Amino acid sequence: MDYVLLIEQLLNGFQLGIILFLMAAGLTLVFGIMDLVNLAHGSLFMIGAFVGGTLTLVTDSLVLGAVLMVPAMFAIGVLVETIALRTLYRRSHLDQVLATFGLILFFNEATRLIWGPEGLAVPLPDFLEGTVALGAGITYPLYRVVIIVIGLLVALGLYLLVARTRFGMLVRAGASNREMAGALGVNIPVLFSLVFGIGAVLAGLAGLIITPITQAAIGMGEDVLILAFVVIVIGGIGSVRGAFVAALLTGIIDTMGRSFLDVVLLLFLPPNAAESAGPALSSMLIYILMAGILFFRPQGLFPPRGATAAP
Amino acid sequence: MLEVRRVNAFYGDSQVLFDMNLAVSSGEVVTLLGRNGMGKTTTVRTIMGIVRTRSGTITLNGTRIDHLPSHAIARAGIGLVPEGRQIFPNLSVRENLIATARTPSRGGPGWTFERVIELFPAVGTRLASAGNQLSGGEQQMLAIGRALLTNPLLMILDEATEGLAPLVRQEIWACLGSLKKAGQAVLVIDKNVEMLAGLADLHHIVEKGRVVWKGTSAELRADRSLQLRYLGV
Amino acid sequence: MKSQLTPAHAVSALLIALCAAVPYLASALDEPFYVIVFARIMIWAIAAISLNLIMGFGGMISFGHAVYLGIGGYAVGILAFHDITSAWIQLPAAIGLCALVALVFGVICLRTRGIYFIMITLALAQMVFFLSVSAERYGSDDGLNILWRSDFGSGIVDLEDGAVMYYTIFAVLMGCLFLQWRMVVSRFGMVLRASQSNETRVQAVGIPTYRYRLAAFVIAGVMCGLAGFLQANLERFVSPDMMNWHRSGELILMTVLGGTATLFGPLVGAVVFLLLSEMLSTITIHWHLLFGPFLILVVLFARGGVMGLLGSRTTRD
Amino acid sequence: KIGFVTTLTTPAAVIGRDMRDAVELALEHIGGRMGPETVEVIYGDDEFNAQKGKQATERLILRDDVDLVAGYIWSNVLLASAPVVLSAGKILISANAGPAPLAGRRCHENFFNISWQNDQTPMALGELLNQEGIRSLYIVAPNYVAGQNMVAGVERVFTGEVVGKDMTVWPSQRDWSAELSKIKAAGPEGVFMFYPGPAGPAFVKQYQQAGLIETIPLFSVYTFDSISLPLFQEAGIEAVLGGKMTQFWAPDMQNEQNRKFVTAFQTKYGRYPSFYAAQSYDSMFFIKSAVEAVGGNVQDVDGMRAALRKAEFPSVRGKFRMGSNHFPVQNFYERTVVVDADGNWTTSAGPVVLEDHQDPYAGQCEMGG
Amino acid sequence: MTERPRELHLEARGLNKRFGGLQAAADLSMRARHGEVHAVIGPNGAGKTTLVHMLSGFLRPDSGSIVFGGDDITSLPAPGRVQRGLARSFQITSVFRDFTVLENVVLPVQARQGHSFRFWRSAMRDPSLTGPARVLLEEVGLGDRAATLAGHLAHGEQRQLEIAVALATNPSFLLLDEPMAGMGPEENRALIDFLGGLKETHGMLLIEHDLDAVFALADRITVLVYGRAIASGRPDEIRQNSQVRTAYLGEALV
Ligand SMILES: Nc1ncnc2c1ncn2[C@@H]1O[C@H](COP(=O)(O)OP(=O)(O)OP(=O)(O)O)[C@@H](O)[C@H]1O
Ligand SMILES: Nc1ncnc2c1ncn2[C@@H]1O[C@H](COP(=O)(O)OP(=O)(O)OP(=O)(O)O)[C@@H](O)[C@H]1O
Ligand SMILES: [Mg+2]
Ligand SMILES: [Mg+2]
Repeated sequence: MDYVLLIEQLLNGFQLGIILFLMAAGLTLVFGIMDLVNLAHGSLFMIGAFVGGTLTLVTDSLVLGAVLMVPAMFAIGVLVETIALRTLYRRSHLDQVLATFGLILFFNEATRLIWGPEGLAVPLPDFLEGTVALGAGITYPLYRVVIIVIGLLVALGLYLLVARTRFGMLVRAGASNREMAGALGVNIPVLFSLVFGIGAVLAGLAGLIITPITQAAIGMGEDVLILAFVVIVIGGIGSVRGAFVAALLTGIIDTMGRSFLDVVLLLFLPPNAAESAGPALSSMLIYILMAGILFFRPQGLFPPRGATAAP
Repeated sequence: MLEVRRVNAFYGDSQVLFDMNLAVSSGEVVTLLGRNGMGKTTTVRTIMGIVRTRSGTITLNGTRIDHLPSHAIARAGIGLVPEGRQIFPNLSVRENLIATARTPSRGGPGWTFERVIELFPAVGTRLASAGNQLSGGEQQMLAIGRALLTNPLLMILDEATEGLAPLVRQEIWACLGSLKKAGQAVLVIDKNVEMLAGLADLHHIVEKGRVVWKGTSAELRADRSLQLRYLGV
Repeated sequence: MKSQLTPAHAVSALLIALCAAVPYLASALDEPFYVIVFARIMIWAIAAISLNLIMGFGGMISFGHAVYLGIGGYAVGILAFHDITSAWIQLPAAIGLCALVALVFGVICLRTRGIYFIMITLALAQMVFFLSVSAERYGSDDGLNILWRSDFGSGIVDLEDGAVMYYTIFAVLMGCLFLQWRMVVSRFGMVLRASQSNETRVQAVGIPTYRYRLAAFVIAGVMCGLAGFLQANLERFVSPDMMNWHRSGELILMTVLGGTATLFGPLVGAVVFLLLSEMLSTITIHWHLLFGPFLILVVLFARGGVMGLLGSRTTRD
Repeated sequence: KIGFVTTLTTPAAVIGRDMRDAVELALEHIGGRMGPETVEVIYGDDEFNAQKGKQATERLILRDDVDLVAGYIWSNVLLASAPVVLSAGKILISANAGPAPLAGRRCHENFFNISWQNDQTPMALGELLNQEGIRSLYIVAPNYVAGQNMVAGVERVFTGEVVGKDMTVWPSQRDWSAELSKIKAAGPEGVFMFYPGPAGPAFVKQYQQAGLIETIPLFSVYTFDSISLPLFQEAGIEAVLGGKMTQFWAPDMQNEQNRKFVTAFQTKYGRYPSFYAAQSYDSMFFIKSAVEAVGGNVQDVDGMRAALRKAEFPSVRGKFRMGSNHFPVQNFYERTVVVDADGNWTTSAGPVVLEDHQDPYAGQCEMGG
Repeated sequence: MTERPRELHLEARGLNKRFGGLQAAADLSMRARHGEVHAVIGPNGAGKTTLVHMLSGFLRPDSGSIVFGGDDITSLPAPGRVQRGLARSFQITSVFRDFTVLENVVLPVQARQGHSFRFWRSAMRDPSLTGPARVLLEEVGLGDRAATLAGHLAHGEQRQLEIAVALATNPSFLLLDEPMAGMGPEENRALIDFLGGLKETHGMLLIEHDLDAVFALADRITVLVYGRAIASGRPDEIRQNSQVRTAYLGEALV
């Protein structure tokens, strides 16, 4: 096999993984740690793309747009949390599903009203255009390299925040036993708003970052959301490290499936069958991956601490 | 310091506390005694703002706290060792201790991580384990340590010796004794009347959500019929 | 034990009466369209009931439940495609296939709990979904048109007759409601509900929970497959979309909207969900702007869905 | 009363909007009347979903009691909905979707298509590729029926070698990094891609970012239209200028009806009409011709059908006729992306690639009556 | 119900269990006889609950075997052990919080009647289930709480329910993990009497920190420290054992 292609595909998978990670990281904070099933996390991805995209177009700079998007998304996140979700923490997951589904409908329609059905295209600044040579005959789009770098930095920062700081401890404490954390002096409502805001920023960042590649479209977050759920489940819920590993794994496997599955299938199947089985199988691949991992490790790759205690 | 006056509290429609009265002065060790299901824990939960009063007032050092949210009450200076331990299962033992730690508001040395470990060496050996991997007794010690580290004005211990080995239980009584000596105010709920009588300044017997008797250790010891009637001892 | 008459009961009774009367009302008011609307609603209600059985009473939140709608439907579609229209072949095929698939999926899924369960059911359903998308022979994602409805022979149940079709669905719905009720209050239901709240404890009293949960999973799969069978017949059309994850999501939504772990919640949920979208969507194409907040308000102000709002607690005989 | 089913919600609503705008424009131009009757058009939203489309159709037939149904962007929606209309004995006119079954085995006397059969445009493109001398081709298309049809159409006519083919997940996949890397590695002389709606510009953008647009020419059907070109222009992807495709129509086709249509559309909506709009506009005049032929007696389905078969109405594409299977027999032109006088990007019709072309399924159609 | 051998001994043979670096059971052997109360005491974290988990089938020992009534049950899953008559209670209260008190007890009663694949008859209207359940609730002193939701009981009442649930499976051998914890003095005494009465017909493994209860009930005591049995014998032997006193009892209780 062509090693240039192989490496390029690995990079592609890596880059997809990074986007998934940004989504999954927010989810794992909000769902894994605060135990809130937020289907509207996908909407935040979309809103990030539209709001960030608009800011980019207004300021005529992607960098400025991204910088301005951070406080904007944070504010939106906190607002959504305060208005709609705050009282839902103590409710069942199913109630949360229903309410946040309502949010999805609302946000999608609101976005359509504000930006129109055609979505939003965000140009890439000239200095991010083009490809870079990575040596050994590999050239790779510069912007995708930038995505990978940003994602790695965010991953590191987030890991430190959650695992190493008191903030992270308090969030985890509040999530596992709200009442008790409150009785020990933790201001849970404020803390959770903060976390939700951070989750919103991460989702928004993912949305904006991908927009110069895919453009912003209404409902763009929903399929990504499912993938992000797959990721956090594979990684082990509540684990930022798990989300990172699983996101990369998912990204790479998905990409590898899309690139090489047809070739592999040709080894076993007649061309006709391979041609029709290929796309089906490659779309199933990550689900097969997830089912397989859960079958052997029902708690994901990095089970959250405390989940394995004796009954 | 803490004053609970004519507090009524409900779970849904069923009233659990009826004109509950209670006071703890600084430096005092005060108990709540009573049989199962009489409302001791509910009193504590009401003080902490987890259960809301329907009427009556609760003040801490003269300021009303009954309408504050839980976390504000805790920050006002109450440290809770809850019934049933309530360790954070997903935090390590070390994190359980330091996550909610606060420096003493009065200044002075107060409780530090090191001092708590010294008090409970068994906890000290498991610092990296997840909270819920500890044995029942270890969790109990952890819960006490966690409350101490908030350096409260008033400690509330709700059945803090449940499930502890006799040796450890003795240690906790000793610890309470030294807390008392250090001038720490304590509100304690426990089944062990014998020990409490040797330790506390003032006792309250709770029956069906009311304080039906209040008195000193000597008075409590003296009145066998009282003990039999309300405590089944 | 005690059965008080709550508004929830009244509303449920009224709904059932309404379902029974729709064909007459529709022809009286000259609104034939609503016959199909209600037939469709009832089919969704059957599927939602089946989901409620495992999700509401057993704590198994399946995010792939629509897969049985699809399997039940395709059993009809594919057999009809091969000119086998006899219901006596199609129906057993649908039921058998759903039971088999549910059994296999159950064995895999029941190793996991909580969100892991949710996601693994989704994953398995997605596999079947993509399988159907790639089945070029059977129309891929264009689906299959069904020219003739299932033929029960002998002319007693002639599904080609609209009214017969309607009342067949109605009868199945009533049957499923009844079955759900009996199952929930029976010993089996006790075990199922107990496992939801504390599975370790159930095992500690000597009950191997796994087989009960698995049995419930299979029963729910078959019941939902029945809904798929009916849907294929009603619509004369099957497509992979029947088992798209959106459909599974909608099933969950309907059940929760109506009230999980209540007997009539799924029916109420299906009616409210589908009728309201039907009505709102004729008012404005931006109806999601109203429907979304409506769902949120239901959650915020009505614990336990619409049934909760009407004063029904979870079912206990 | 005419029912018109299209997509009004979901991202695909951009197409639905163009179609509806065109229908409204047509109604304006005919003064809201067909023969003696006033026309009312009731829109149904298929929500980009076959089931929902079918339900919308039922609503139109059963509740709104329309006399005739038109519209339909998506093949699967049309296939699911067609039996509803046809079994009610009413006439159905597709303004876009042209799936093979309805052109062939399952053709119906009351079904008409006013756009094209799915295979035709890509066949024309295959021919164009041959004419351009492309000998090795890489194909990327979404894995759904229309996508498969497009690919099949190209492959049927293209005489060179297909060196690679990727069928991607529809409609969710929006990032083609893996496919682009494969294309780069395969090094074909040309790439054929098909992505309707907003996915198209995204693909081209990535194609450019991957540095491919200068080296490997990109061919497409349907992708460069007046819906996507403003997006290209906004994003500054100049590389699409000069891009070639095939189609039965272009905004600058010179006939009276088209000039009227395009100018009016531009004045009213401030943008170029897409081919979806053109077809929808045509469909109204098509219906009008039939209604007038039966003197407004729309119950006379036989009469209407006969008139529709004649297809005597002014079409924006100039001349065409109805084939035996009720699909158009028409010319397909080369179409190039150009800058118009005002600096807007649009497409311009070139030479005929396929003349009076009939789809390959017509032979399978045995229409009763 | 199957006929059980009259003499049901529970025996642990060389059990080992590690949690990461921590040895929670180290070559642990013991034998509890039918008709006796065998107490296990030891400092917190000694591995007592772990032992119960292993004996009841909730944890698999790393090595060693468990024999009950003459059969090796090491690989038998938890429900199977209960069906053979080996029931347990939980140190950390584990009842069905959203069931009523009565329902909590009906479930184990139905479990002992065999399989629950009965789909028709209403369980709560079946006197063969509710009858024994109510009797049992009276016995443990929760008779008037039958209709309350278990989650709404006070802590001590939940502890009583916990025992009732274990007893409702009609066990021949009981594994009791700190049954007295959280109960008031009076309830405590009642429970001691109650368990004392069961002694005739049941075997019992009792884990308890309440030494009054231990010395009142136990016929035999094993002392665990760091997963190891450091002493085993009659109560008076244990009381005198100096090793036990330094490790566990302390000076208060001599
Ligand atoms: N969440 C609740 N909902 C309804 N009733 C409750 C709830 N919690 C406790 N109760 C009831 O309130 C009463 C008092 O309970 P509380 O827990 O305060 O008792 P307690 O004195 O602490 O008893 P114990 O010594 O057993 O811990 C009991 O009758 C109990 O059943
Ligand atoms: N799942 C687990 N993972 C890791 N360590 C565990 C686990 N379960 C128990 N342990 C550890 O094993 C040791 C024995 O625990 P166990 O619960 O058996 O103690 P115990 O004797 O019952 O104590 P107590 O009297 O306090 O209840 C403890 O140190 C505990 O922290
Ligand atoms: Mg209490
Ligand atoms: Mg223990």
